[in-house]
Amino acid sequence: MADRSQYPSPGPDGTLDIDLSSGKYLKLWQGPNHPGITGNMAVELTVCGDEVVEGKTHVGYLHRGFEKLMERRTFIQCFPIVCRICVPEPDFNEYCYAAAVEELAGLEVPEKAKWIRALILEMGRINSYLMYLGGQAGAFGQGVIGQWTTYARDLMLDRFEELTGARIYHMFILPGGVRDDLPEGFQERMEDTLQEIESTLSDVYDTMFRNAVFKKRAVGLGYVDPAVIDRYGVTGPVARGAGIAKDVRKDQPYLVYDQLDFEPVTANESDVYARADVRRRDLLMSVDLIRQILARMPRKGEVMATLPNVLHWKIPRGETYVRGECSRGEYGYYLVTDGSGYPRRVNVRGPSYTHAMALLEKLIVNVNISDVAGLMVSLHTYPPEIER
Amino acid sequence: MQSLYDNLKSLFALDGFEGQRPDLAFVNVSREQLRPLLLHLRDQEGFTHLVLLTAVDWIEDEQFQLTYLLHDRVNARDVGVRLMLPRENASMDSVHDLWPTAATYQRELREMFGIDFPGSPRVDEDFILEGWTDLPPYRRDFDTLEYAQDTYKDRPGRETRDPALHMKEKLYPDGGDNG
Amino acid sequence: MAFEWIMIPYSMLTLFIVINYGLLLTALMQKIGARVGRRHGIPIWQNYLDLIKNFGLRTSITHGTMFYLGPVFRLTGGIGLLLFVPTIYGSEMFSNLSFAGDLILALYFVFFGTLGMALGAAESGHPHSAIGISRGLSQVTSAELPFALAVFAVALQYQTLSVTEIVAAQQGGIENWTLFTNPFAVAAAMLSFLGSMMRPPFDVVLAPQEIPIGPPTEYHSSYLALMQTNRVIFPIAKIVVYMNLFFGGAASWPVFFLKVFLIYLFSVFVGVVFPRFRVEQSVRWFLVWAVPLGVIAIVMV
Amino acid sequence: MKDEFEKRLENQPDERPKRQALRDIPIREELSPRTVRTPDGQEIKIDPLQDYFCQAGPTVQTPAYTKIIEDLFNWARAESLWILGFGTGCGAIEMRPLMTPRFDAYRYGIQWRPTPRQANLLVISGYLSVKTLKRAIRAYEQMQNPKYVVGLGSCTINGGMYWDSYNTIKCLDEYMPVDLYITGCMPRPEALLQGFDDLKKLIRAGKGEGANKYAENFEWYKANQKRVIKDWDMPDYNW
Repeated sequence: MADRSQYPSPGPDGTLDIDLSSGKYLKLWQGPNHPGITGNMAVELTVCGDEVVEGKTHVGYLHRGFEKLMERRTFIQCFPIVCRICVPEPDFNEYCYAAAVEELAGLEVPEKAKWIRALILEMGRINSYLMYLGGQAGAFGQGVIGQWTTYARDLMLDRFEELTGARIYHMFILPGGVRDDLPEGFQERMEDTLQEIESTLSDVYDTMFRNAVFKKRAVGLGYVDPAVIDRYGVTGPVARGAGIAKDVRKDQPYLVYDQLDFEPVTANESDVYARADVRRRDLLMSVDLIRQILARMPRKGEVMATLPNVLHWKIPRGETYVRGECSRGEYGYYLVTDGSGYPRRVNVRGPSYTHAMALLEKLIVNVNISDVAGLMVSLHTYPPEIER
Repeated sequence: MQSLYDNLKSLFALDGFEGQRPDLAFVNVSREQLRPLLLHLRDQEGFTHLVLLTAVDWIEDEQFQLTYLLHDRVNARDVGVRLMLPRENASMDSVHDLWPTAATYQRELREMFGIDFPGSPRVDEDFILEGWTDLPPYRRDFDTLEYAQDTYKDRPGRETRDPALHMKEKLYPDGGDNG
Repeated sequence: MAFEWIMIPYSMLTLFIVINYGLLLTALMQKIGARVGRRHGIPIWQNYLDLIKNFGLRTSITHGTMFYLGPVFRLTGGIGLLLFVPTIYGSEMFSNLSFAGDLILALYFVFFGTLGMALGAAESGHPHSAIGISRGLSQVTSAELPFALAVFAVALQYQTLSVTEIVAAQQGGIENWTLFTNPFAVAAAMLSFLGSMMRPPFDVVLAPQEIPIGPPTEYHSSYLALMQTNRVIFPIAKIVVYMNLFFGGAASWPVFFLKVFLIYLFSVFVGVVFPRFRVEQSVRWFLVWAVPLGVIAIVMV
Repeated sequence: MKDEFEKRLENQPDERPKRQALRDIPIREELSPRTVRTPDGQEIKIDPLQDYFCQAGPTVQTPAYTKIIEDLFNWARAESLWILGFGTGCGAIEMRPLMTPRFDAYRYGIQWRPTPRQANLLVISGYLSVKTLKRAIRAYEQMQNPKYVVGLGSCTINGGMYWDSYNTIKCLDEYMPVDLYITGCMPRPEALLQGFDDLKKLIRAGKGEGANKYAENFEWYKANQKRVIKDWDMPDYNW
């Protein structure tokens, strides 16, 4: 441990007085053009020796002003752009937006559409977790894991393509239901993909989670105190890694999650390793959930409710908040309508919003420079949902 | 939820209570009442998790609506605390000491709506935009299309149509009513 | 042995062979690493293309004299190391400029390139370079320690400081190799070999996710081409030393190619599935595991 | 593409009135001119933007003098494309599959370099917000001649979905010389591979002279960039 006496002393208002001209400190920008950054954001590090004294997150490199754009698009025109908000897991935007609109417009979604929606969401969760595992290992220099998981992700993307016709932006869940029914023989092909993913995961478990060097790096890094979970608005695997069984799918079951049997995955160590392990087990749980969904889903039935003329679709004044448990935590849409044909205000609440800003800036202090990337990845932040 | 409302009603002067869902309700509160109400909800009622803090621009009646959405993890219910704010040089007292993460939301509101939160850390720094010289973009009176057109150059040959009019003249050339 | 002018073209020939072999071998190793990731990897001739491309870039930016000299020093380290130890044992053509005390010189050259690189990269003024240098020097130093111990053990064992004589002492059958006559020295040396090959778990110097990409961050076009050339010479030169000291040298080119490939493969094999240590972790690892082995080796001689 | 570029060179970029700024941006204090005390005690004035950066602009680099050498170089450049690992937009998500078993771009000599000094291909992966445009320009100017730019996705061509967004630029080639566009939202990896293949053809034919184009029309590009980037707090050409 470095000598704490050389560190800056926090002032009365808690801010550090850092005299850059003293030559003891160095400003180091991690990102936006940096392989060790998640997506296109930047962390402004002030390092003292090899340890970070202060870190500031800078976002906004991906800002497109969705919440403004949606105010000048009709409800059905909003549907194709919402998925662009979060690239690696776009389906939650579609679901949350659709659910909010349905709630305010009083639409009833057909039963089968709910099952298909749940299926899509779980598939997206698997993709996101696979990407995370590769990133987490890569942040510690274990590139080969990323190769394996991205290959498995490609297999899952094939299923997406078969179902929705697109690899990344599916635009499949729209207000009133889903676009289409499952194709012929989808269940069997999905089963093959799931088995492939499971075998990949067992390899990953052997090479990554049981690797001595990986443990040396990950165990004990980035401890999140369970007491501050709520103060910092922490949700999802980061909270579950701290031993708090907080899972929207269980607490406020949406879609068909009340008819599926599963238990939220938790761990107690609350460090990078625990979070990675929570995500791995959560991924296996998603695989199991997909099997359940495909088994219990009603064979026939409508997948789309009849919408009013979408060109003149007006929704009475109201406001609501709809949330879902995405792979990073609680994903929510706050929708306000004023009786016109356009949303009055849409606010997207992405989990990274709190993880990458307040929480990261708190955790990053006194962390070795080498561990910054690993720590950031373990919070699983996606910049697009911070700045929209 | 109703029990919660009666409980609150006895303590604070609330006007209006809308139960949107069995597990989601909205209350309106005055500016003075806001902080004690939030404290009460956080410490007594178990609404420990600030889900989001955002604003809605009701430009017709010259007001901003601030929404503090709180979540009760144990009973899995949410309550949204609504607060009306006069629109010109709007300013609100900060709650970053109750929830550290509120500072981020307040930075965004400061930048996107121009609502000031005196005392909130780093509230005046650029958050998302950089070198923004125009109106705060999320205000209703800021026209993003107009701004984009006279700031950025369009590539010639792109045409956009209002879908309603376009379909009307395609499907009903005789101008029949399709409402 | 006495110096003759004919040695110079001979050693140039050695250099030429080694450079080409190194270019191909490095690409081959990358392909092997890619196979682990279920990929095909780069074409075998990719390194030549990259070299030509970097030489063919039209502009280049300097940060001062040392910035020029950095790659030069590094290349000197590689070539010098190669030229002062016999590549092929017993062959008049390819035993290069080796002389009685060349073992000491080899030890020096192993370190020389890193120092030169440090000077050059430091002048580029990029913080990532500075961090990479501090990491690199500390790690290389700690990795050199067991190697030096092992070398002394070998020198004591054979009572000579001439690589040629050490190789000579190991001829006549595999059981004469240092690998079997003094296994602890070989073990210590191979551990330090891992540390000096810049592959996981000891590649924290380059560490693309942390300080992209360490010392060479600011190097481009022809500087980078020089460093690439060194990057293919230096490992092989080092492996030649190891081969001569511990694995009975090579009496002909095919044997040379085979042994170099196997020793190189050792580091790739270890590195391909490991994350990387933090620098203080790797230093501790060397001091805890490798150095005692070296001490034991010396004691046992 | 070429003639259209010529056409747009005719009309100067500032034919439209600028929006008047409602507030002015103060220059960051570490960039403002000031006097500092040197270690040996004397006071000196520094103007960081003038003193800390090289002020020389880009220069047009002539090809090698003999055609055969230039062809060899072009062939090598085409066969070893080093992409700057800078994910500027959502297109970056399809870069990962490109480097992994399904579509293994390394087979075609395409590699990713983390530092702009060593990269010679800048892939603008999707929409560019103004904030990122600033960084992209810096990264582009730090790359070495010859260098190439590939615009990826519809939003780099004409704004795509974000045609009315207040924060994303439309038609990228106003701000840096684009050699190739790959359409789609988002383009599939197969499309990317095809695009890189076409780029190789361009380079082998000696058409990949974007850096010289940038040097020739430097003022035009700078005017366009400064029109969009309101707080220009960096030297005009930063390498």
